[in-house]
Amino acid sequence: MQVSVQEEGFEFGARAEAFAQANNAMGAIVTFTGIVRDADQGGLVAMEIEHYPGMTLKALTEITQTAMDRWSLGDALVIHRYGRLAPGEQIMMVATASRHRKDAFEAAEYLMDYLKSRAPFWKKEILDSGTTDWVAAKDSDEDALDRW
Amino acid sequence: MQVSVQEEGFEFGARAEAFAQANNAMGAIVTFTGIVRDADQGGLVAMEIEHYPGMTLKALTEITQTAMDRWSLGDALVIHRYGRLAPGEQIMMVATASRHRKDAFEAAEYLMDYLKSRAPFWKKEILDSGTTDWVAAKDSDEDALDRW
Amino acid sequence: MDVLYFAWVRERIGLPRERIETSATTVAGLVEELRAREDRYAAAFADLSALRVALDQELSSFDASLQGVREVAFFPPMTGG
Amino acid sequence: MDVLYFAWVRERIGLPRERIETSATTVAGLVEELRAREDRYAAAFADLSALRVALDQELSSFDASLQGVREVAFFPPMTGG
Repeated sequence: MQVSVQEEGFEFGARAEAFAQANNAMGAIVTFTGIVRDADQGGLVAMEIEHYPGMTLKALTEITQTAMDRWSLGDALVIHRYGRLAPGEQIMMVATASRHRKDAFEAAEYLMDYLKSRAPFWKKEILDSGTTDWVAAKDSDEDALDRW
Repeated sequence: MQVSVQEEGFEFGARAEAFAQANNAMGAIVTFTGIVRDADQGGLVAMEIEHYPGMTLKALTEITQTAMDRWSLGDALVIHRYGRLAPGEQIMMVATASRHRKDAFEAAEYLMDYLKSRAPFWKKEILDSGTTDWVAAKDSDEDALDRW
Repeated sequence: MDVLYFAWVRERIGLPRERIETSATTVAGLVEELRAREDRYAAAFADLSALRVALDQELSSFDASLQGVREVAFFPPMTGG
Repeated sequence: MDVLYFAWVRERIGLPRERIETSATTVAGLVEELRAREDRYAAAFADLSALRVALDQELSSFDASLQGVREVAFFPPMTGG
């Protein structure tokens, strides 16, 4: 199990490859990567991600451990960045390895649903108009937790 | 949309990175990779994957196009190998890009469920005992299609 | 028409493809003809529930018509992914 | 105890953390004290349904007890991933 909260970027492809190689007895590898995309109204200059340093790693570790306990996983990886990110930059990734594709998929979706709504990160959009907007939590993200 | 049926190996990490970069306006990237794993009883020397050359690319293309039509995807990628593979080698991968993680996940699961049961590949396990076993289709794989 | 066999169907019959002249009008009729040929065909087609068929490279069914069909393929359930 | 604010709660109150001596026994009691302090606190805590609270870095609720708690954090619903 690998969990990282970091300001610096990470190489998604290289991390995904290393994870797949390390778990090549497993059969099924799922990855998810989140990328900073433009604001709905356009004009995004940067995304600032604030977090709660004392709590973040602990929360991510608990979420990941719960996934490891609940599904039959060989390994799980979570990386989440904070700080100022440009459009197109990778914000975070998760990866799961299992003998069964269903477990690998479900665990990755679980991790994403919990990272969205239960890990202490807050996103702020910096727009070229000079305005800034805190991204509002979506009801659909809260509702997604009902599945688990 | 990228679909490939090939004997040679592919670099999962490099392909995943290139796919994520090419779709970095999308927000959500999901990948799945299948790896040759040992037989349930152990002793796997190789996995031989037979396919139906005239039909395979057409079937994969239809499955992928259906996913593109059904979910809101920026792009989708499918690579599937045939021939003789050693344990630990990557057999196939799919990747999906969407503005929404739910679409990216569902489309990737749909692709996997259909590749499992509707693409003309057949796996044979070569064991160190000298015996060979055609991998039997699982009822659970057929049942997985009911979801869609 | 061309008839193709894959996986253990190919192994049981002992060849990957052959050219067959048939007056059968459905896949089921063709299967009956093949079964009557030799034991290895009878063995390969013993249990149709364990087989799938494709007509001109599209999955089809055993009650489908062979009219206009140029290529028939028989194989076990697929195990890709 | 230490009280921490994040995201727009931090911006509205104008500071990221402060040390507070309180006799409140629940989070809701602490919120009442803070609201009574100044308008910026009243504004930040106007709608509790838009806020979340963590006690000693674990998500909690507004009716939770403050007994033994060393760190309280207030923030909007999280938007990770």
